[in-house]
Amino acid sequence: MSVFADAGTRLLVQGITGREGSFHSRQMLEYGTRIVAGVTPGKGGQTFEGTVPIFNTVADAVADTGANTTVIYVPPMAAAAAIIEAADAGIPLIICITEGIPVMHMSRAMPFVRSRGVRLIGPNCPGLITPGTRTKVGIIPGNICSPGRVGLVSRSGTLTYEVVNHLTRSSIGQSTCVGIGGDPIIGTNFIDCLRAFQDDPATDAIVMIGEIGGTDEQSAAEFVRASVTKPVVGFIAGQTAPKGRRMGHAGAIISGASGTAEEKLAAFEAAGIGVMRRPVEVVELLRARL
Amino acid sequence: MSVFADAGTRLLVQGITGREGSFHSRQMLEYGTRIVAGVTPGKGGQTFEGTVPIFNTVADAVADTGANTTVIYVPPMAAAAAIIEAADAGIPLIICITEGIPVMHMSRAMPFVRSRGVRLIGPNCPGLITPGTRTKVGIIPGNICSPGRVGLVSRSGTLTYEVVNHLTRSSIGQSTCVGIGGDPIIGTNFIDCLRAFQDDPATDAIVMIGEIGGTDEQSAAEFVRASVTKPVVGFIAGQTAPKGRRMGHAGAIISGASGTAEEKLAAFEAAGIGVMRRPVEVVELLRARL
Amino acid sequence: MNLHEYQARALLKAAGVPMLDGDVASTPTEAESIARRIGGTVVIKAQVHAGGRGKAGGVKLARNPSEAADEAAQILGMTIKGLDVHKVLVVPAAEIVTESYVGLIMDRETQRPVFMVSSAGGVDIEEVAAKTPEKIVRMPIDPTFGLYPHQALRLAFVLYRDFTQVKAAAKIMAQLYQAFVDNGASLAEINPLITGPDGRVLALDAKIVIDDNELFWRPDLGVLRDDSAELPSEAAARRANLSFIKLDGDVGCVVNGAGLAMATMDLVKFYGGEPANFLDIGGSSSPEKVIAALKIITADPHVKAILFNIFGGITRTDDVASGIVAATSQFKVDVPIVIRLTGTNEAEAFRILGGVGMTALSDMDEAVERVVRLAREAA
Amino acid sequence: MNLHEYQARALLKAAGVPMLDGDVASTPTEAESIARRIGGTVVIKAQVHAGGRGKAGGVKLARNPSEAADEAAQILGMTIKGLDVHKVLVVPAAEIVTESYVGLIMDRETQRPVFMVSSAGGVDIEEVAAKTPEKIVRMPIDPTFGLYPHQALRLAFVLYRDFTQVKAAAKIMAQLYQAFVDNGASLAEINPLITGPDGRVLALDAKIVIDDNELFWRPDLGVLRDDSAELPSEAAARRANLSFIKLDGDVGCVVNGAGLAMATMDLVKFYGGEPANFLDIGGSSSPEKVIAALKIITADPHVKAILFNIFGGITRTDDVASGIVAATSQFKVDVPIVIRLTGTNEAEAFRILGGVGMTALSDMDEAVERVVRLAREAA
Repeated sequence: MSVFADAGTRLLVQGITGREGSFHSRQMLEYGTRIVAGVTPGKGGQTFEGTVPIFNTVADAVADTGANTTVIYVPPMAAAAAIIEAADAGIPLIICITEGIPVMHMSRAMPFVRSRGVRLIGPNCPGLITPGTRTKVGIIPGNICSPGRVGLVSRSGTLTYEVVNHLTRSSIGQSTCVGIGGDPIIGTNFIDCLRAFQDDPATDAIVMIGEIGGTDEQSAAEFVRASVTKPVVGFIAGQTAPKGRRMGHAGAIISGASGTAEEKLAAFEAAGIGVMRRPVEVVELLRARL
Repeated sequence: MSVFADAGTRLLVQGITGREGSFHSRQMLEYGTRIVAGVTPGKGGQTFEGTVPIFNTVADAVADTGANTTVIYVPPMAAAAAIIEAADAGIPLIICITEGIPVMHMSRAMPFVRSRGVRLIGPNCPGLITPGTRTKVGIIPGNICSPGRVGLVSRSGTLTYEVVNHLTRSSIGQSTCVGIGGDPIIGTNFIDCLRAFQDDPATDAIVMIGEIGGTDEQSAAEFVRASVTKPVVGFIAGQTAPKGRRMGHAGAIISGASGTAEEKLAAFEAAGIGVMRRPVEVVELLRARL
Repeated sequence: MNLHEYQARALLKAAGVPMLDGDVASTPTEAESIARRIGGTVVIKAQVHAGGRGKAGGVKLARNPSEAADEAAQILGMTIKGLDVHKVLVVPAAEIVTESYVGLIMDRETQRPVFMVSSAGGVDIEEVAAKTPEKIVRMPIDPTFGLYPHQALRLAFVLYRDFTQVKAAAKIMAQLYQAFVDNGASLAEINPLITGPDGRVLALDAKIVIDDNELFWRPDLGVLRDDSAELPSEAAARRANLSFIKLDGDVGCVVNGAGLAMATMDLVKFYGGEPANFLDIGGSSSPEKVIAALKIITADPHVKAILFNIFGGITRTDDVASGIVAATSQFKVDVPIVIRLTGTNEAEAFRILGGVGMTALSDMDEAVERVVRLAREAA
Repeated sequence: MNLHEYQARALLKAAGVPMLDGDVASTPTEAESIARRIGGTVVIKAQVHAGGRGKAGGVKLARNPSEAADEAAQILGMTIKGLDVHKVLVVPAAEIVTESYVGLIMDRETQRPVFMVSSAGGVDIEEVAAKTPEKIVRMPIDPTFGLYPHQALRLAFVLYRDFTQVKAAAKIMAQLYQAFVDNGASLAEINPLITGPDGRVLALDAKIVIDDNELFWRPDLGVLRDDSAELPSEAAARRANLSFIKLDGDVGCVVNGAGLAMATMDLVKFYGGEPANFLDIGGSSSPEKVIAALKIITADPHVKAILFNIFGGITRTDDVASGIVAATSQFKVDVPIVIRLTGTNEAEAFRILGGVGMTALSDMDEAVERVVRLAREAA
């Protein structure tokens, strides 16, 4: 078992013939992911790597292959439209890797996504991976993951890999790792993932990795206090960042009194979440709780 | 009992100080309708007829008076916006009398109305009346109605009065009369009303008045056949209208093979609906079925 | 309101839809000079609100400017389906490789604009719809979100396989949708959408119908109305805000509400008469409207008797009574008038009519029976 | 991207927002001639990306053109919060009866634009928000439907009682919303929105922040960027598509991903060091980006040691390795470099580095400890 992606995942790749799309599609195939279709308008009828059929539209791909999950690698200016196309075609799970999508585009896309009742993960996220079923959707390096019973959710990309790497090296496997992305507007938040992990019988403990800016970690901590019975450990990046400066992506900005690392860490502690001061500490904190 | 409007109706009038709005508000008050508020932007703080408080916005009116139904008399170019304002303020029942609203406006307003889960009756309709509780919302003349157990639903305005008049003069009272309007895009259709009358313990029989154009009457006949156990009698206006000409409002146009009076009457007969050839026949057809 | 082809072309061109150069002419000389400017073979097309112009001889090829003048002279004198041709469109003759149909209608059922596209274009699309409906792909568009790029692309893939043509067609879909929305259309179509020998995708003919309700606040569209394309009585009625349709009978009808007006016509037939018109004075009617209605009906020499059938709701019957009194004092009405009034302010209405010695009935069947008898007696 | 007041004014003016006449000047002479054209008393306002200009002496009254030249000369020589003033805005001095605040932000929580209006305008709105939050009315707008007239009216009624002013303010709300959407803003505000003695409603000062992600396809907005308002190193980083922030420490950091970059800074501090910068080379990085990053960091004389911390996902570690090799062959790096690489294509990356005699670590803590030690040794 796992959350969001598993052995039943029939994956479509939007932008499969682009530079990023083709590179990571090969990686996903190598890892074991069942990619059933690709979409690149104008290249319908061709195949990717000799095995994956390419379609002109998502609707065609879904009709022909029964794809039930899609991952998006198209360029920023077309990415929100790609999300909408996938939602319109009724794909219940959309993972958008693309970075740099205008926030206004996402603000317009989200009401459409919600109106179709589908789940979007991202954008500007590394996707997810379920090592137990060799199902990788996105760009999380498969070789750093191992099957197990710890669920991981993170706003960050590479910081996630760092933490997962520590887990794997310490023989603590993962049920599913989910990167939710750090953009101002994202489809799936901490609470959505915490709820899924809490309900997942294959997950025994949860790691959440947040950062400065916004109030999502505080809300998530409150949700943990109220509704999560499994042990949770957490990390907040940006503890030493200077206030009022924007750090890399829009998520990492401290505006006013809200969203500092201190606040978030205090919320974690109040909710009984084990606080990691360094990424490596994830191992001992989890060991103490499992 | 009755449908949509009854003793619990707390009515708001949008456009209460306009020519039509003020005339019909007086008529509604005289009939006995509980008008709790009016809205005319810029006239907030004044009162109508010395008793009804006027507000600048629907939200203010709802907050202050608990209005649960609204009737709209504002000019065509502002009417769709008035519908949206009412839906946004959470009023669960909106009746729009205004005629001449651009169809594109309605096409844009309907998704908003549906997103708020509220019921719109109209536009371009005479509204509704429940004689048993002296509740009139709209412009149906109260003096032609009488309390009783026949429900009436109609696409037409004045033709409805004609039929109701015959009923009253023959001592056949009405539970509720609803005019749904003849515009291409309307909020509540025949089936919605048939379902409500079927479920209403105070209604024993149903009169439906349709006209040429479209396929609503055919769908309604199918619904009657499948789901209505109470007796239904029906009329179709435009039996002698020349084909291909538009008759008065957009509803009354015969496009292609669909929507002729013959087709509709055949559908009525197939569904066991008693067919009136003249308005006056409503009386004997109902008497035979009650 | 129907637009002429040349008007629809102008709106689509403003939206960016690619089409052949061309212009409208009211005289053979104008047609000649347009043909000279264009060069080569041109097509002269009658601008009338009627289908089947080609079959009626309203569309002709001209190989040079002088032929263009001759053909234009011919067509400008024609009457097609009862409508005089006042203008012709002159466009280059196109070499056509493929013909498709692209249309957008405001659909009652889905309550939204619906695209209809078919690679079987160029002919009567209604025939295609009737005989081979599977050749038409329909796609409703939620006006809240507008036409999404992937929707335009899907529609374009219905028509073409070549990706350059697909992209061109998708762009045209977006432009057509924008023109439809921006102009408050109830129908906008390109038929045919062609590809030529060079592979370019072009709109060859365009049709747009504007929702009449838009015109109130869109004077820029209102000026496109061609009064000469209507019967004078129907144009006069429209200007007076009356819904009026001329019919062939002898019983003039003035009714409030379209449903009651149709039911009245049905009842005239039922009692053996023939209605001379459909006339709906609308909901909120003033005495002026009644005067205008009486003028229009009495102008028809076939009318032998006139029926007023007014059931007051939003219409105040006293306004109608005042209108009747004012009209009959302003001009002489030579045929008998039967008045049926009931509903809002009816007591006042009866008082007003009584003041000038007129009477009114309350029952519709009684009134219709009487007016049919009076018309028959006068015939 | 922050816009200057004069740029924000131009965008709002284009959207129709009424405001006082005015223009921007780069020299005292220009300021003088603008003041002459305007006539009467004017306000000279420093155009810098910093709040509290007034308190810093960057906003002055001038009663005539010659005073305007003097004040402009003064202000054009100022440095406000570390930023040189290169331009001043010259506007008429307004007589103010009421001052309100109207702002629009793209809100994370509701995922939509949110209006904030308050009749307590003209002062620091953040202070109002903190001390008397009930004085700010917030209204989220669904961008699917846009700003509805009744929403604009409700916001306007928060500010005014006079219906003429309410209507004027509602129109301004709609114009502000349109400017916000059309320009891909993440913030747009008018502060203060004033009424003058004649009752007119006017925008007196404007602020707009554009979402950086919009700039890629909006060159018209991109040209509004004022490079002189940034540190040279930050401007260079931006042109190389790097997220870079200059800090005060001595450990240069090159990291992929904002989260890992912040965690790296945190770890540098944890081990007793001080980061010299935040630098995220982004997801899909090329060797060119690495070269640019190294150039920017080595230009800082305070940097005593450099840490690369790369965890490959979408970033290919071999690209980074190639970039390090290319950079160090192009120019001499005088400080020690500690490289930590792991993830995508790491074997190839180690091979590339090994080819030029460089080594890399796999463990982050180990790498950070080492770079901190090296920096301390060099200090």
